[in-house]
Amino acid sequence: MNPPAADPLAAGLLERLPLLARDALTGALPEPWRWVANGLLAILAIIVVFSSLFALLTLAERKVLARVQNRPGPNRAGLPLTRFRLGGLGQPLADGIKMLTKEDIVPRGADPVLHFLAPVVLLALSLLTFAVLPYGRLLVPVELEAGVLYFFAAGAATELALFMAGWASRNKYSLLAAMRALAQLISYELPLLLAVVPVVLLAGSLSTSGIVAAQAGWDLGFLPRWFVLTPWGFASFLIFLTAALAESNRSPFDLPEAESELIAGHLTEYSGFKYALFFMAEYLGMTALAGLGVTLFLGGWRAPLPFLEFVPSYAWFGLKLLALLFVFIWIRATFPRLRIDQLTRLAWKFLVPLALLNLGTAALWALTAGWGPALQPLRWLGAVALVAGPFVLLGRGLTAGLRPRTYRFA
Amino acid sequence: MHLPVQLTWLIPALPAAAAAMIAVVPARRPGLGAGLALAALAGSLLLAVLALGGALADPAARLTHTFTWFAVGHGAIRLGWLLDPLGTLLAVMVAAVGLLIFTFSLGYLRDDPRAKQFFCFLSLFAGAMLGLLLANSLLLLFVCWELVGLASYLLIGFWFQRPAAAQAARKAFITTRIGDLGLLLGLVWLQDSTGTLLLFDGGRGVLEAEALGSLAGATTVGGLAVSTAIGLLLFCGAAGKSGQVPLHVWLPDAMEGPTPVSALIHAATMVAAGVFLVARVFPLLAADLALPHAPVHALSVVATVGAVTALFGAAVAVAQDDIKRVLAFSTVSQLGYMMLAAGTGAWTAAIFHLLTHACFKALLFLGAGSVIHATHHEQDIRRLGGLRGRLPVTGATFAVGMMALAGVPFLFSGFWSKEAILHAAHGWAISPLPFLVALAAVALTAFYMTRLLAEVFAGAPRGHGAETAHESPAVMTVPLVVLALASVGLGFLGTPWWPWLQRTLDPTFKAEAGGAGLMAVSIALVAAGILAGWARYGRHPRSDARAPDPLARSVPRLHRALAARLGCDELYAATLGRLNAALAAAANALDRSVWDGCVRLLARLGAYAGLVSRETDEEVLNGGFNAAGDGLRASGRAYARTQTGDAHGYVWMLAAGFVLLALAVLLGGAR
Amino acid sequence: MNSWPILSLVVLAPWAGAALLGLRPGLGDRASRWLGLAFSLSTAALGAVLLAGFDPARTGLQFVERHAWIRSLNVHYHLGLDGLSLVLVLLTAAVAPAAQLSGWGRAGPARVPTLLLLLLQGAALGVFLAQDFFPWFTCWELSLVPAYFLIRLWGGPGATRAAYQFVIYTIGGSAFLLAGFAALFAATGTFDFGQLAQLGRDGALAERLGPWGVRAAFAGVLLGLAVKVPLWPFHTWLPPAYAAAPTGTVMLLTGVLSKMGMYGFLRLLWPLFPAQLHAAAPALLALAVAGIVLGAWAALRQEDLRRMLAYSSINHLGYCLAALFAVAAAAGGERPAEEAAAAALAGLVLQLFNHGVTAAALFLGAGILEARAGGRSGLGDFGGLRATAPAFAAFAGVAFFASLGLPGLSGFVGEFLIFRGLFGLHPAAAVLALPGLLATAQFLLTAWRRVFHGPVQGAAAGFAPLTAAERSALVLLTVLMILPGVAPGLLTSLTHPLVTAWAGHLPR
Amino acid sequence: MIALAAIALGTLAAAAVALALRDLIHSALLLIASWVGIAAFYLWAGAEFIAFAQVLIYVGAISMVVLFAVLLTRPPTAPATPVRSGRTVPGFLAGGAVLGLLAGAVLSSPLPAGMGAAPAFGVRELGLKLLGPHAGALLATGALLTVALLGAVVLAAGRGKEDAP
Amino acid sequence: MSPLQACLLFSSALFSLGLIAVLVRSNAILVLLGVELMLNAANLNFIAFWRYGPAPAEGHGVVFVVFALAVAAAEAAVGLALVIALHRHQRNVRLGDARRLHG
Repeated sequence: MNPPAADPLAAGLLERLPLLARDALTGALPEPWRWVANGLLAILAIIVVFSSLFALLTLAERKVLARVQNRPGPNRAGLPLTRFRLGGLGQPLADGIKMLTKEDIVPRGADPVLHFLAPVVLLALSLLTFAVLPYGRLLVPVELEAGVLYFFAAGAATELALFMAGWASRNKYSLLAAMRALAQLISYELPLLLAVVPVVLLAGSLSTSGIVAAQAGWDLGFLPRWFVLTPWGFASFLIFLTAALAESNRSPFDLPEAESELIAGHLTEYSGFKYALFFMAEYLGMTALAGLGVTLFLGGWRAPLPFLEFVPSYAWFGLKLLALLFVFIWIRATFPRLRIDQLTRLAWKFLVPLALLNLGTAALWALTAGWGPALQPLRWLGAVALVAGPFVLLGRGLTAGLRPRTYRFA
Repeated sequence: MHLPVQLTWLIPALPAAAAAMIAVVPARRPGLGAGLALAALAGSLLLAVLALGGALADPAARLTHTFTWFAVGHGAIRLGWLLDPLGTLLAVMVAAVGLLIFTFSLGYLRDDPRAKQFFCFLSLFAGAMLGLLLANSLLLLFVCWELVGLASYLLIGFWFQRPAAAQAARKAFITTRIGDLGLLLGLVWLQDSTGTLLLFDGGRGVLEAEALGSLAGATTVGGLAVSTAIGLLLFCGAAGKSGQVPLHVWLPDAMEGPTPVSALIHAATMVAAGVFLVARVFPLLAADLALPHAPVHALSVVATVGAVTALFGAAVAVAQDDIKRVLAFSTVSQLGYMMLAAGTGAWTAAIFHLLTHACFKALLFLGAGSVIHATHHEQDIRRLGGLRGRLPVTGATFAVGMMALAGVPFLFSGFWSKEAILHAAHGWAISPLPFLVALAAVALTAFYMTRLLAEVFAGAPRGHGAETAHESPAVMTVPLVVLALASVGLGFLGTPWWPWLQRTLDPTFKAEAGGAGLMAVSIALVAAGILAGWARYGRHPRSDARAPDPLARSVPRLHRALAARLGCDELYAATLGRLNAALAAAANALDRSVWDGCVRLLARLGAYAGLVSRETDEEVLNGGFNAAGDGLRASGRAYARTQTGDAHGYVWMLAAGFVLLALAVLLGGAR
Repeated sequence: MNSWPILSLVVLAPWAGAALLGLRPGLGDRASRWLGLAFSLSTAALGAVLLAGFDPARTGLQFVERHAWIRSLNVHYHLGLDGLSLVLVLLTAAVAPAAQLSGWGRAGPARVPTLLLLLLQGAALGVFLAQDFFPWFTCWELSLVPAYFLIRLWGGPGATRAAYQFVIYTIGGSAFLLAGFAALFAATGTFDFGQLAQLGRDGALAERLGPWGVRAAFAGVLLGLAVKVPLWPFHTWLPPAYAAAPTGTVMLLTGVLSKMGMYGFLRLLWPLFPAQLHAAAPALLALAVAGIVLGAWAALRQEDLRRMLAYSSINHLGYCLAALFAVAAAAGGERPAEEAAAAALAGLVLQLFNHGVTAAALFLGAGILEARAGGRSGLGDFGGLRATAPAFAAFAGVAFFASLGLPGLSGFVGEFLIFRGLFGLHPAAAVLALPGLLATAQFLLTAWRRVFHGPVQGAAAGFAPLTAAERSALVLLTVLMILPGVAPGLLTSLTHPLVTAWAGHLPR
Repeated sequence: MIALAAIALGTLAAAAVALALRDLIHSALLLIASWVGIAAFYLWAGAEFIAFAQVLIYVGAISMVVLFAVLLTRPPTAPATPVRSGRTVPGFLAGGAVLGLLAGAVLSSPLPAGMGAAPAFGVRELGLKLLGPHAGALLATGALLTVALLGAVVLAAGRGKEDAP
Repeated sequence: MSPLQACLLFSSALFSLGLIAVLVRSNAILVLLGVELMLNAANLNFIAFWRYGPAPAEGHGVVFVVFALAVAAAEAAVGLALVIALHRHQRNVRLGDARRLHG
C-alpha cells in the first residue's frame, strides 16, 4: 500500500508548505484553541480558495464558450480604475459588484423566511461537501470514515433548498419548475450513487482518503492504478460524469433553470444577492462533484506518472480538478439540451441499469483479483465485454423506435 | 538370432491384431482378410521358430518376462510370458499347422460370402491359442483359454443358420464352461493359497519348489492335499477342453463347424490345450506323489479318466457313420491316450503324441474336408466309397494319416509316440488298468481307421456326391502333402533310441531300455486291428448305401449302443438337463408366486389399512373438526363487529393496550 | 486446486439442462434431443476434469464442498468424492448419454422424456456425491419421480402397474431407510456420513442407540438399500419395471440407479454398522448367493428378452453383494484375509462399473430390437438376426459375452476378483455361487441362439439398419466394455488405495 | 451533556412545533429539521454512518416524498375554519401518560451510568456485520425495498385512464 | 442523571410527541409523520443502548438501526403512496373519512 500519508515529515517541503503556513499562523496558541483555530483556518481557506475559483470559473466559462463559438468573450473589464484589461480578468469583480447592488425583490404573498433561507441553505450545504475532499497528501480537512456517504448526505440536502426556493416564491412556475428539478435530481442521484458504489466496493473503504490510497501504485511500472483505467471504472466514471452534470443542473441537463423551459425555474423570483448566492452554490456544487470525481476515479492527488511525483500533490489535485471543470464547460458548449422525457428515460432506462450491471462487473473484477498474469487478458476481456455489451444493447434500446415527437396539443 | 522374451507378446498379438483388422475390413474385400490372416500367422510362425531356437539353446533355463496388470490390495495381479521348450515347440506346431489349415481354408471356403468372418475368427483363435501356450501366468492362460473357447464357439456356429450348428456351438461352450468353472475355482484357490498365479517367478511361482511344498503340505476337505484338490480342479478345465469323459459330449457335435475348423481346433490344437495344461502344471499334479497317505493322487485320476476316455472314444468311433464323427471320436480317444500318458507320469510322451497327433489328425480332417468338398458336402460314409481313383492325392495322404493314427510300425510317427505312451503305462506302478486299456484302444483304433479308409476310398461310389467327385485344387492338396510328410517325419524325434524330444522337454528324462517286447505286442495288436477291419469292410465293400453295417449284422445290440454313443447325451438330458430346467422353473415360480405373493399381500394390507383410516377420519375426526370450525366462524363474526374501519380508533386501542401492558409490566415488576 | 464448486456443477448441470428444457415448452424434438445429449455429456466433461484433478493416493474425500444448510437440523450441503464416487460418476457419464441417444428413434414428443432423463441423471449424481444424509436422501428419492413418470407415460404394456409397483416398493424401502436414519440422527445429532462412520467405527453408535435400537436402525437401512439394489428376495419389483420401462430409462435404472443401492451399502451400511453387518453377513451372504444362483435360473425360464436381462441384473448384482457381505463377515488382521478382502472389494467396484455399462448396452440392444419389432421383445419373436443385421449382432455379441464374463471383456476381471476374494473369505459361498456362472452362460447363450442364430424368422426379416444415434451409443458402450477388460488398471487405480484401506480396517 | 441537551431540545422543539402548525409545508420542513437533529444525535453518539444515512434517507428521500405528497394532496382551497376534533385533549392526555410511563420506567430502572469511550465500531465493522451474519436480512431488506417501491408506484399511479390528459 | 438516561428520556419525549401527533391530527400525512417520529425515537434508543450497552463492539444496535432505516423508508414510500391513493378516492386526506372497509 502507499506510505503512511499522515506523517508530515516524510513528505517534501513543497508538500508540507500549506501545513507550515498553518502552523506559522496558529502554532503559538494553546492546544484546544489551536484545534479550533486550525479548523477555522481550514474553513476559511476552503471558502477563500473556492470562492475565488468560482469567480474565475464564471469568467472561464464565458471565455471558453466564447472561444468555442468563435467570439472573444468578455474582455473589457480589467483591473478596476486602471487601463489594464488583463483579457477580461476583472469581469467577475464587476459581476459581483453588480449582483450585490441590485435590488432584492421578495414577491408579495411569498414566504419570506423560506425565501431567504433557500439560497443560504443551498450555499451552506454546498460548502459542507468540501470538507471531506482530500486535496493533497496532507490536506484532508476532515477525515471521516464514511466520507463518501457524508458527501452525498450533504449533497442530498440541496434538493430541499431547491424545493424551498420554488415553494417560497409563491409562483406557480417556480413551484412547477422546482418539482421538475426535484424529479431530475432524484432521478440522477440514483446512477450517481450507483456509479460510486463499485469504487467503494473495490477500494473497500467509504473514506475519501482511503479510496485515494486504494489507487496507489503502478501497473507495468508506469500505468497508474486509477480506477478510471479499469473497464468498470471507466464505465463508472462516464456514468458519474453524466449524472454529475445532471445533478449540478449543467447543460445538457439544465432544464430546471433554462430560460426556454419554465422562465428561469425556481430562480424566477430571485434577484440580487440571493440570486448570486444561488449562482455561487451551483458552481460550488459542480466544483465539489468534480473534486469527488477526481478523488474517486482519477486517483485524487496522485501524480499520473511515477517521475512526476515530485510535484506537490495538491497541485495535481488542482490540475485534475481544473481539467474536469474544463470538460464540464466543454460539454456545455457542445451538447444540445435534452427534452424532459429524454432526460428521465436516459436516467432510468440507461444509466441505472448500466450502473447496476457495472456493479456486477466490478464484483467480478474483485473476485478475479487473484488471477495470475496469464489470466489477466481473460479478466480484461471479460470485464470489457461486460461493460461494452450492455452499453451497446441498452444504447440501442434507448434510441430504438425514436421518432421526432409529435405534439398533440401544440 | 533368438526372440527376446520381452517380445513374446508379438507372437499372439500378430494374429489377434489381424483379427481386429479383418473385423473392420470391408466385407467386399474377402481376399484382403485372408491375406492378412495368413501373413500374420506366418509372422507368428517365424517368431515362434526364433523363440524355439532361444528356448532350445538352453532347455533348462526358463526365459520369463512378467509385468503387472493391475494392483490389488498390497500386491498386484501379474501376468507374464514364458519361453520354454514345451510352450515354444507347441507354438511352432500350432503356427505351422495353422498356416497349412489357413491355406487349405482358402480353397475350402472360396465360395462362402462370409469368408472374411471366418478368417477373422480363425486369426482370433490362433492368437489366443499362441498366447495360451506362451503364458507364464495361469490367469493369462485362462484368459486365452476362454478366448479360444469363444473362437471355437464362433467357428462351430459359423453356419449359424443351421439349427444344429447353433445348438452345437452353444453346447460346446457350456460344456467346456463346466470344466472351466473348475479351472477358475482352482485358479482362485491357487491365488488364495500362494498369492500368485505366475508359473515361474524366480522361486516364487506356483510351479516352484516353495509353493509346491506348501501346497502339498496342507490338507483340505476329505484329507486331500491342497495341491491334489487344486490339481483336480485344474484338470476339470483340461478335461472339459480336451473332451474327456464325462465332458466329451460337445466334441463330436462340434463337427457342425467347417472342416478346417474341425481340423485346427477340434483335432490339432485347442482340444490338445487340456493336455498341454496338464503337462504345464505337471509339477503341481505330481506334488502329492511323495505323500504317503494321500487318499487319492491327482495323477491317478488323470490316468483313469484318460484311460476311460481312450477306450470309450475308440469304441464309439467304431460304429459312427459320419466321416467327421469317426474322426471326432478318434480325437476323443487319442486325447484320452495323452491324458493317460500324462497321468502315468510320462507327460513328455503325452506331448510327443500331441505333436504327432496334431499332424496326422489335421491331415485326416483336411483329407475328410477335401472329400466333403469334392463330394458336395457328403459326409455319410455309407454314401461315399470308391474315391481312391477320383481323389488320388487325397486318398494317398489320407492313407498316410490313417496309418500314422493306427500306429503302423516304424515309418509313421503315430507308432513312436504311441510306443512311448504304452511304455509309460506299462511302467506305471499303481495300476495295470491303463496299460491294458491302452492296448485295447490300440487294436480298436487300427480297426476303425481301417474301416473308415475302406468305406470311403475302396469299393464303388454309393452316392451321387461320390460319383461326381473330382480332386480338390492345389491350395487344398498341398497342405495335405505337407502334413503327410510331417506325419511321417515327426516320429523320428522321439524314438527310444534317440529320444530328443523327451530330453528337450524334460532334461531329467531317462530313456528306459527293454521296450522291445512291448513293441512286439503293440505291433501285433495293430496288425490284428487292421486285418480285422480289412476283413470286415475292405474285402467286400458295401454295394449300397442302405446296406446295414457288417458289424450291425453280427453284434446288433452292441452296434446300436455304440452308434448311440452309449447314450451319454440322452443320459445328461434326462438327469442334469432336467434338473437344471426344474431348478429354473422353481426359481421362477418362487419369484412369481411366493415373493410376488408376499408383496401383493402387503399391498392389500396397506389398502385395507387405508380404508380403515379413511373411515375413521370421516366419521370420528371430521365431526370434531366441523364442530370446531362452526364455533370459530361464530366467534369470528362476533369479533368482526369491533372492526369499525376507523384508523384512529385502532390507534387509540393500540395506545390503550400499550398503556395497559406497560402498567401491568411495571406494577408486576414492582411486586 | 481451484475453488470452483465442481461437484455442484456435476450435479446441477443435468438439472440445469432439465430446467432449460422445462422453461421452453415450445422446443422442437430435434433441439430437445441435442440439448439433452449436450447436458448429459456435461457429466463426462466434468468427469474428465475430476479425473484430471483426482489424486488416487488419497483415500479421503476430495473436491469437498461443505456449507451449512439447515442449521437447526445440523444439515450440511456436503459434497465430496472419493474413488468409489468417481467411478460411479464416470459410469453415469457413460450411461446417461447413451440413454439419451437411445430415445432418438422413438416417435412422439422428445422434450419431456429428455428432461426427465436429465433429472434422473442429476439425482443419481447427487446420490453418488452427497456426503450428508439429507441431500443424499433428497436425491435418492428424487430419482424416483422422473423414473416413475418415464415408466408410467412412455413404458410398454403393463407400464402402469409396473410403475406403481416400482415406486411403492422402493419408497417402502426408503421409508425404512429414513426411519433408520431418523433414529441415528436422534441419537447422534448429525447427518454427516463421515462423522456417523466415525461413530460407527468407535462403536459409539451402538452405545447411544442401545443394542436393540442399533439393530432396528441397521435393519431399516439395510431394508431400504436391499430393495434398491435389489437383494434377493426383495427383487420382485425389478423384472416388471425393467420389462415395461422405456429403453433409456431402463438403461439408467440398471446402469446407474441399481448402483445407488450398492453405493449405499458401501457408503452407509458398512461404515455405520460394521459390527451389525458383521453379525448379519453370513445370512445376507446366503441371500446374495441365492440371488446369484436363483436369479440366473429364473432368467433361464424367461421368454421375454427384457425380463431375462432383468434377472441377469439381479444375478450380476448378486456378485457385488456377495463380495461385500463376505468381506463384512470376515475378520481382519491377517494378511491373506486382507488380500482376499481387497480383491473382493476391487472386484466389486469393477463389477459395479462393468455391470452398469454392460447392462445398459444389453438393454439398449433390447430396445433396438423392440423398436424394430413393433414393441415385441419375446425370445421367440426373432431368429437368425445375425444374418440380417451383422453389425448389430457384433455389438450385441460383445455385450452378451461381456455379461457372461468372457476374459478380455469387462465382466471377467470383476468376477474373477470377486470369486478370488469370496473364495479366500468364504470358500463355500464361492463354490455355491459357481452354478450361477454356469447358468448365466446358459441363459445368455440360449437367448443368443434364439434371437441371433437359426433361420431368419419373425421380426428379424427386414431389420432396419442401425441409426447414427444407436450406432454411436453402441460404439460408446462397446469401447467401455472392451477397455476395462484389457486394462482394468484404468479403473482399479482410481480405487486401489481406497479399497486397500477398507480391507485394512476390517474388525479383528 | 450540554451538546446532548442542545440537540435534544432543538429536536424536540422542532418536532413539537411541526406537529402544532397548521401549514403542512412548514410542518414538514420543521420535521425535517428534527430529523437532522436526530442525525446530530447519532453523530454525537459516535454512529457516524447512521448519522449520514439518516440525513441521506430522511432529508434526501423521505422529505421529498412527504413534500410531494403534501403538494399533491393539498385541498384546492385551504379550509377556512380549522376543524377542531374532540380528540385534542384526550390525545395529549394519552401522550402525556405514555411519556410519564416511559420516563418513570427510564428513571426507575437501574441503568449503567457514566460515559464509556466511543465504541470502535466503524463503517468497516458495520459492513462486515451486514454482509456477514446479517447478509440474509440485508437481502431480504433489499427485496422489501424493491417491492415497496413497486407497490408505492402502483398505488400512487392508480389506473392509467384516470390520469390521462 | 446518566447520559443513557438522558438519551432515553429524549427518545421517550420524541416518541410521545409522535404518538400525540398520531392520535390528535386527522391529516393522514401528519399521522404518518408522527409514526416516523416514533420510529426515529426507537432508533434513538437502539443507538443509545448500543453506545452505553454491554457490547458496543458487536454493533447490534447499529445494525438494527440500518435495517430500521430501510424499513422506515419503505414505510414512508408506501404510506405516502397510500395517502395519494386515498386522496384520489375521497379528494381529501382525512383519516376519519376513510372507513370504507368498515366491517
